[in-house]
Amino acid sequence: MEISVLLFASWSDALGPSVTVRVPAVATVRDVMEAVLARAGGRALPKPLVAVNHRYAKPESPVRAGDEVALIPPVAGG
Amino acid sequence: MEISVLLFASWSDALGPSVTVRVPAVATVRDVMEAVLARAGGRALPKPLVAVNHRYAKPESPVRAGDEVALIPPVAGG
Amino acid sequence: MRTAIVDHPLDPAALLAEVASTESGASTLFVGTVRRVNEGKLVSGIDYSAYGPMAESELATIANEAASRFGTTRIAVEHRLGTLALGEASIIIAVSHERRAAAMDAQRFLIEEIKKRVPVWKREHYADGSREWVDPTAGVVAGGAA
Amino acid sequence: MRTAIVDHPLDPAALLAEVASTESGASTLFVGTVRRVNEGKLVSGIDYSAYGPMAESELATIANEAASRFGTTRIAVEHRLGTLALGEASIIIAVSHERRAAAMDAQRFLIEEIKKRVPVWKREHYADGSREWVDPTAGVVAGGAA
Repeated sequence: MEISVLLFASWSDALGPSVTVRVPAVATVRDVMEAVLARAGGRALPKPLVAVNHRYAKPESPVRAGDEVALIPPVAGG
Repeated sequence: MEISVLLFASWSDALGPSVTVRVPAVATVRDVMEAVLARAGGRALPKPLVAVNHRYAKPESPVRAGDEVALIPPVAGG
Repeated sequence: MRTAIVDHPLDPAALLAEVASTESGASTLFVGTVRRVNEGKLVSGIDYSAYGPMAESELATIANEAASRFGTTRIAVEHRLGTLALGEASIIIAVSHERRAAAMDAQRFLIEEIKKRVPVWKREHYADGSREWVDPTAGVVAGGAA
Repeated sequence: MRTAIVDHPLDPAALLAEVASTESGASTLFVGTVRRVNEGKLVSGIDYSAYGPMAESELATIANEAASRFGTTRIAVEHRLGTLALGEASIIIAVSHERRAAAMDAQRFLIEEIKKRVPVWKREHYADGSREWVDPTAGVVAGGAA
């Protein structure tokens, strides 16, 4: 299936505000992350976390068609 | 010598804003405190500290003629 | 750095502005207010009184201690005296610092030391018409009576 | 209780008033501001951006955690986005509580959790014209690159 992944900060600068990646029909956060990392090529970008439907998700969490997936680079709010 | 001692809060309510007590010419904070306590008689008043010239003083600190002496009941500012 | 014992209503925004600086990453404000219920009793107001000259010098001493301990002179403290209604502010402490942790540490140090050391007293007025001097040591120190 | 991501200048006095209550003995305000110097570099301003919907939900979650952990719902938090000049406030946290210790504990919990979890990013503009995304984990985590 295809998953659109939202990108922010330095990731957005490098790859645009989102990328669409292809992952197996039964996929995890780790699968999505690896597919996005492949797009980053050799660029030095800070290690991100992943959010699914606005919540931080573990690498082994499932990703389903229609989920809102986002890469969260190190946050610096406050 | 005579020492005038400033009183506050419940002590002031009980004995007025100041009392003058007689202590030996070479006197300590403890001497002054005891003289004031004698004035309080049997009244239940909260245990005070003593300040000499606007600083908290130990029982063994000297008190000299002209010092500004005050009884400081438990403080409750803030 | 400024500390004062005053007899007018306190202005939190003014104190915050007073300590602000482009060198600071964080500012904190502590506001102590008159609470409706204390120790289970309904409070209708509080009279604050002080041993004025000593209260001023002790406040200044505590602010100096905070400055050297936490590394900022951007400190402003005002303690109000007189009769305060419910919800009114009796003290405002403003601290500004490059680093947030130090700003918060200084805030806590200041209020705790002020509560312990500054010769200010409060007499609570209760809804039933009675009044009482507040003694934070009552029930803590055995045989507190003179 | 109210948390918001906003794009207008913040008003500390308004947030303080919002949490005030005659049930409270203490209110605290935390204000995060744009600092002139960061890591030795001269800053001229900061762009704040966010993953909006998640930032809002994460802020609300943290405020709920603070409420149940410290026992007060009198919490207001605003985080500002956009381009901020030196000295401008990026975040204000207001907490009011019966007890001062809990008000201060809640303040610290809120800012520390927000810094760790809310998806907001800042790009600092430096006096030399350069810009950089701030990465608080840089130099902490080995091999941080993707």
